[in-house]
Amino acid sequence: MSATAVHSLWTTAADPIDKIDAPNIEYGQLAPTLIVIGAAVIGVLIEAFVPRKSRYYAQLFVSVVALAAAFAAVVALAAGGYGTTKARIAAMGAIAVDGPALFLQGTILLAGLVAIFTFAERKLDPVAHGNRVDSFVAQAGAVPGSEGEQAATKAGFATTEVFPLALFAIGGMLVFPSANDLLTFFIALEVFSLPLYLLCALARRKRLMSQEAAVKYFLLGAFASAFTLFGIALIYGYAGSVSYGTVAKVVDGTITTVDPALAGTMGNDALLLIGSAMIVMGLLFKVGAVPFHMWTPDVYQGAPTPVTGFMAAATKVAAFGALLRLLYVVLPGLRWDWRPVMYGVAVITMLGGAIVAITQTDIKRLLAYSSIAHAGFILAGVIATTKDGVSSVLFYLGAYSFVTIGAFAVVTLVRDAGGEATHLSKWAGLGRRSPLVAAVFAVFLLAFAGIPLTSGFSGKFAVFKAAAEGGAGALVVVGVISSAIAAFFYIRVIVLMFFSEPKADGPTVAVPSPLTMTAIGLGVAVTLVLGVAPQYFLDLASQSGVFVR
Amino acid sequence: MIALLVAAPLLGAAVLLCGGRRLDRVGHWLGTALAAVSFVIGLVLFTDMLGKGAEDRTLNQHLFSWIPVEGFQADVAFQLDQLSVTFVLLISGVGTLIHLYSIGYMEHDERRRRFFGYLNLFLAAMLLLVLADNYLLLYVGWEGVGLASYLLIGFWQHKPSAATAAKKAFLVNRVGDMGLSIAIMLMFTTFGTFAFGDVLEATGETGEGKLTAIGLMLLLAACGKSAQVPLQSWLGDAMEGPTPVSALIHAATMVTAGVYLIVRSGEIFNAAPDAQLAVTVVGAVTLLFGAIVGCAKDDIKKALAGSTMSQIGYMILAAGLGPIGYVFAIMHLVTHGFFKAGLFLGAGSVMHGMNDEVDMRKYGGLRKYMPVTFVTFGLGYLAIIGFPGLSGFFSKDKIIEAAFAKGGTEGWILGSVALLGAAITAYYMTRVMIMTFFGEKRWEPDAEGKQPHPHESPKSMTIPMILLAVGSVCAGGFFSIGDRFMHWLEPVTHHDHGDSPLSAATVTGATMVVLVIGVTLAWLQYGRRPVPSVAPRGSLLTRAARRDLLQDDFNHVVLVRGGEHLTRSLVYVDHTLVDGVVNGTAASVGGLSGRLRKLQNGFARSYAVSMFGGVAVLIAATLLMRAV
Amino acid sequence: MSFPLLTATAALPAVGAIATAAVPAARRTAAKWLALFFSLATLVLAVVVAVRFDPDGDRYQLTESRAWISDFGVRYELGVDGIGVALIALTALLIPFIILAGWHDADPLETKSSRWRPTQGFFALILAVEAMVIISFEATDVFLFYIFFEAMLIPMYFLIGGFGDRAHAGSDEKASAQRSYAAVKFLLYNLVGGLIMLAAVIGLYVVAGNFSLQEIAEARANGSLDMATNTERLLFLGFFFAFAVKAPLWPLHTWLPNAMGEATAPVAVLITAVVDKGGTFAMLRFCLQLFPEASKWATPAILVLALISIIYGALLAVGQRDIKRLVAYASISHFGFIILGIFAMTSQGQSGATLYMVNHGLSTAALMLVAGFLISRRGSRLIADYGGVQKVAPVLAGTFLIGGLATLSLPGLAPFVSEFLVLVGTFARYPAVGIIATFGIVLAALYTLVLYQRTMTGPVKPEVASMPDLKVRELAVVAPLIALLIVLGVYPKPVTELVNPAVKHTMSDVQKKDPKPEVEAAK
Amino acid sequence: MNPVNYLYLAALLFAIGATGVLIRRNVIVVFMCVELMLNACNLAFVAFARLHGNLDGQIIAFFTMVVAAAEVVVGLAIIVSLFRSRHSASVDDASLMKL
Repeated sequence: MSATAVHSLWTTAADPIDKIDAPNIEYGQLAPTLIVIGAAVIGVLIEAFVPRKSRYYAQLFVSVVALAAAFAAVVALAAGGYGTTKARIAAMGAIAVDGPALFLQGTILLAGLVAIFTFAERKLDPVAHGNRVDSFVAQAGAVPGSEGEQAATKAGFATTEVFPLALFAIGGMLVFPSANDLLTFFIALEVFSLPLYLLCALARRKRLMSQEAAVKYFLLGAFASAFTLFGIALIYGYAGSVSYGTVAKVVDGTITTVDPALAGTMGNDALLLIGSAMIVMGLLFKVGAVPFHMWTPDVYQGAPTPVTGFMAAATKVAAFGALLRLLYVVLPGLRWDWRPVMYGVAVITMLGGAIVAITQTDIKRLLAYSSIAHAGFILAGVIATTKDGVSSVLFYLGAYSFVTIGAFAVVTLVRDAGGEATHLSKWAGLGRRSPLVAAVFAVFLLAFAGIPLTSGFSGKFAVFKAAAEGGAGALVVVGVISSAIAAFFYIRVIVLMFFSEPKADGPTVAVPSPLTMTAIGLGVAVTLVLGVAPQYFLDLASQSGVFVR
Repeated sequence: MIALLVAAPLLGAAVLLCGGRRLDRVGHWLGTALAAVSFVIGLVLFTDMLGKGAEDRTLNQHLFSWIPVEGFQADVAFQLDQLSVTFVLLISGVGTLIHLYSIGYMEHDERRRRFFGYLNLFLAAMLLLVLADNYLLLYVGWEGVGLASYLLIGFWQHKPSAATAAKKAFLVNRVGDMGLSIAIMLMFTTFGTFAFGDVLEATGETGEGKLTAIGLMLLLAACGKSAQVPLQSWLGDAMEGPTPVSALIHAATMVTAGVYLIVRSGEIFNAAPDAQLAVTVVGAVTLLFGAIVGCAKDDIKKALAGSTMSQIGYMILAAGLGPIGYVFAIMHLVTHGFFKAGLFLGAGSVMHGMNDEVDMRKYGGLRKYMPVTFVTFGLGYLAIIGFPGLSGFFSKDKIIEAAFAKGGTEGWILGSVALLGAAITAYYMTRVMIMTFFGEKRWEPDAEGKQPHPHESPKSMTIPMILLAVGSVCAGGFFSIGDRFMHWLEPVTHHDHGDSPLSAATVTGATMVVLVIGVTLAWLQYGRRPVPSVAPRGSLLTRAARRDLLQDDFNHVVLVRGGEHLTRSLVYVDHTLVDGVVNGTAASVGGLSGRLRKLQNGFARSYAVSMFGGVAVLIAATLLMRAV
Repeated sequence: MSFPLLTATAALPAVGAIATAAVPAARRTAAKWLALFFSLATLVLAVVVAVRFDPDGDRYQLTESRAWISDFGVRYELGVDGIGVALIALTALLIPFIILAGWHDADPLETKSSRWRPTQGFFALILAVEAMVIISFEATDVFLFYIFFEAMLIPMYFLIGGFGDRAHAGSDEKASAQRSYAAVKFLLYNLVGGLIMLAAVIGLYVVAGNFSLQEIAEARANGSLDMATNTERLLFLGFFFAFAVKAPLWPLHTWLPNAMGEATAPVAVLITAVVDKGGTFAMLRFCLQLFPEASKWATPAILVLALISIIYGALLAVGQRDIKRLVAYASISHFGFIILGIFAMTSQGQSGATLYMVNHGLSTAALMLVAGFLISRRGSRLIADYGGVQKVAPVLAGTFLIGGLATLSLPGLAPFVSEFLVLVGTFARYPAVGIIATFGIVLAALYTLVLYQRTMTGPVKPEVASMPDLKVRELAVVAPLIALLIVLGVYPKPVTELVNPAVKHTMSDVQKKDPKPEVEAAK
Repeated sequence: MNPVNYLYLAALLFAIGATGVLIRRNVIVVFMCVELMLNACNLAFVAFARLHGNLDGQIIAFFTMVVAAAEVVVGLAIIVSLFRSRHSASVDDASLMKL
């Protein structure tokens, strides 16, 4: 018996593996994400290898170039028709490249770019030991107020890791709204969440609050993720697949994946309903909808203000994008189930955010509640379940994110001895002391309030119109009522700034570098352009309103 | 030409009021001249008219379309007929005289220029009132004279009493104006027009109800302007104005506008007997009311104001009698214009000499010091009480006759009231005469301690008084002989002799008897005995009459107090209730906010609880949706 | 395409606002003259509009139409009818006077050099309001109208809250708190109204698919656009609510006394004489045209509210102790008349209402601006602080009196014509309503004369003894207004001719005919 | 054994984890409870994979583990820095920001 023969006694030859299908990755179509993630990796390498002195510039350079390049890639893809006629599903079904995805990616990238500018601002905080400092802690590991912290400050340390962290987060956000299966969806969620948790903890001033914000955000975020994941598991159980297309077909009843023998246990719609509720809950957590909003004010207040602005803008865009895709691509067959529920969520979110905001005394918390109310308005557009609904939400998100970043950028300018002066009483009479800054902030507030000729009005009109057309007229009425309530607190801030006498120990307004100025200027420009001549952008949003399936 | 009548004084008013101090020295002459211009134009038009046949004496002039709106046509157009030309002459004639008088009377007032401006404004408005060919334009004049009256009563604005009186006059008149505007609206909805000609021709085409309503509303207007009960209360207070104003506006012309309105709207009233009855009742009541008030007042001007009210009561009464009385109403109006203006100017002359003292109890024995005033005032006195041969005799007598001629119980009652009024008139006018010009001097120094030095007034004042006295004496006779006045007006107002149960001679006799009784009573009370310089307490009626028969008290309690309470409570309501609802909503949203805010307690675990609860609700709701 | 005259009329003050705002801090006077220049230039353009407008021509003239936001079905559509022309002319006319009257209202108290430029801001804001008001009078696109109807709140808000009477300026904390309360109240009331209207605007889009007034009205008329009864009513209520807040109609009026009381007199005039007209104008243009059936349905309720406004406003005016609040309540009463006229649905009523808008603007401007001059001299708004002013400042008192007489609608002055038309028009259809409204004229006399008596007559109070009479600038503000009041009182034909065809159109929109006089009807 | 029972177990574990998050005070324990929830999900995935007879669920489980690991890294970093500043591991102590 030959050795071979002996061998064959207890082994059998498998089919020879003559080929493994190499996954077909459309690098071109994924370029935006890849560029950003790649830059983030480079950022990590920079941290490791570039001397401390040059890191800031290197990181800033890499981040800006990467974001700009990614944005260019998005534009190129859109110009190439990937948003409309050539919309497709790439990366073996994991990523959708279509209108909403490109529109949102573009928005996220621009918002991210502007946010990076505010991250890099080093002219606001007073010079410490001869080093210009940004909003971030010198050394995250050092105990607040300890000698170690002072030493780190003295040594000119800087947490330049914020740039790669932000890039990772942006990378995750780019994937999130374009994820085409639940696994990618979940991974993207974590990829953008984890860096944000860290970013929250890195404030230079008021570090205890910053750390507290990070802990709260992290714990609650992880808690929500767990629910999302469990929901994914249930959907998987229901459909036997996590691919959006397949799940949608199963929900529709076009195909059946469940073994008939198991139909008693698995063909149960309860799995689907509970699972989708849990996934949606995770998304509602990210957008800050009532009753999953409670982290928002604390985290917005505690996080470094540039991070708050970034989170408030980009997270919301990404999360709403994912929500739209989930509801419009995966669960349209369930719309009679989820619409009433989302309706309710939208109502309490609009009202809750607006009502609680009235009694806020901290500008960042105020803006947090305002962002909750806005989440409610956007949900009104989501509920429309029409193509107009999609495009109105896209438009709203684009308009909103720039106003938000701009507003938070203005918040960073108003400072006193303890850093940013975020208590509202400190803002009294700001209009007299620095009319320009106050006027700019007033423009942002008016946009938040939805006053005509600002982007806020165009956006609000778009979503309400979509909602009304979608048959949610009552929601529109609730929407205008909560807008009225919301108007009250925006106006309160304006009154405070312009009609109150300045206090003697009031804050000073720092003169920012061109970076922040760009952020604010862009915010104002977008606010006014989208308010006065929104047609081009509405067209864009409306062309981008079709999902690929 | 007709427009010029109005334009001349209007120009005067504009120039004088806008001209500034430069015109201070010539302003009064300018004003007087323009008034005279009006009078001359009036005379020219009058003689013109005399030259025509009785039927085509009406002149029309259409100036321009005033408010052209779909389905609504209001024109600025004038109509000059016998009735209006009578008024034009009275207004511009007496007006010119009083302008003249005022030059002297207001000599020491630094705002004399303005006074003449207001007087000219008044003339313009009054002429517009009588010349308008439609009710809306009449309304403009109507309110215009109200404005002038307001300005002139309150001319001495630094006196709070004058300002209050002016305001009161305007307000009470506004109530009347409301009547006029409702009447015009009724005409518009009924006839589609409010031009005299069109409305008055069409009265036959609508029901009596509508016409009665229009009539009553016109009566309300007349009550306001002519100080008839129940809107009479402003006239007494209006005496706060300078005396020439009282003479011109509150005796001779403006207050008679109500009579003009009723006579002008004769066709409406003729077709609405109920409204007519109301007119006579108002006239009769006011006739007595004014007379009684006139008996009790010690203020010479207020006594005369009471008299004016009473005399206009006569006119209104006559106008209410319909075609029987229209002519006599207007005739009495004209003669009254002469003698009452004369009396007021006389009173003004007395005051002028007595340091502006108005209390008759502080006069006495003035006849020697002011002979011209005494004589002219005396002639006016004789005219008003109806001394035979003087103008009041003719005009008043005719009204009493006409009242009886009304026939039936009504006629008896109205006639008796008119007779009684004549007696009281004789009484109070004699009282005024005696207290002022006869008896002992009861002069007292004025507030600044200046002893009065009564003297005759300057020429500019006495000449108008003399001219008016001449009018008081002759006008009645001139009009009545051969029923001239009746024939003159008949084409406009028509005339009906009625059916008198008493002969004219009987009525005249009765009038003479009551006249003697009234004069005698007054002489017994004031001529025989010295007049106390402080008023005795008097009977209940006297005290009430001194207070205008308590009408002001009624107004004060019901309207002023009630109004104050109403506005005050409404201010409260506005603040607490209307505003409160909104503020309350805002506050409750704020409160809700405060409570919801507490949920945000800073503990991550409680946030997690809310999330957990949220997801539970979310799941439950999703499942529930499916179950439903 | 011909020269866009309407756009230019609205854009000129906007350009003026920007230019004025850009004047450096130290060149205050230059800013004032610049603002005055722009307001006068706008007046010239408005006159050109009025001249070019042909009363016998099309309903909407000088029209412009451009694509704007096609996604929302919105076009940039402008066009004026007679009513629009009249109100644009009023606005353009009043603004120079407002600027002139407020010449010193915004001079900074401290000469300290700062970047705070109140003067430039004040005049720029006034011009901004003018631009927005004019374009909202011109808009024939509902959305376009809405945008500016709402947006004008913001500059108004700053004008009310930012600039108080001289007497109260400076360190007086309480006054400043009251002022910002008034400003917030103004904004919130109007914003709530506007937001509710927004819901209706959206609803209209859902129903009609576009915002073009003409298209919708046409479609409604020829039956191609059918609204369910309830839908139409709800939409009407949404629109009407906003207009009723702005007009303001009882019980939504309480912001006006606060706003007018706290704002400087020129700004108060801007509110009541210009901005608020947007509300009544829009009732006439949008409520009646878009929702004729619902308008008729709501008429009884609206008439009652208007009546309450008339009487209630007048009674409250009587009870006021503050001159400016008094004028504010008087305005509420007058707006009651305007609304009454609009919803009486007769030619006379609607012509009267339109005339009323113009005349009320003039009369209130005259009264309020003189009141402002008075207040700036004594530094108090309380009636009780005055007395005997007539003696020391006769011209001021005289002009004040004429303003007051115009307010009480004395015949011969412009407001009489309009008030009488409104009354007649109302009476023709609803006699009882007309009669009750007539009580308003008595009350108007009461509050005006009480005000005049208490402030101007009586013994001279020591505090006013040295009060100077009107200055040339102030006289230049008041005299033309008074002249206009008289001219339009005697010869309102130019305005009525402008308005008549527009009213005819509106009447046919609501398919109402004037009630025939009884005599004619009988035939 | 019926694979469905694994699902029940997964649900039970998930519930235990969630309850732990809600009632435990120590940050580390809370965090461990979250991990427990994630693992419950993993169990569910695997059980479903078995039921469906495809591998997707199992693959997802691997991914989840990686994510959980990453979460641990980030979470512990944050928790440790918080602990060092406050010398307390109670979640409730971190409540500076409220209302």
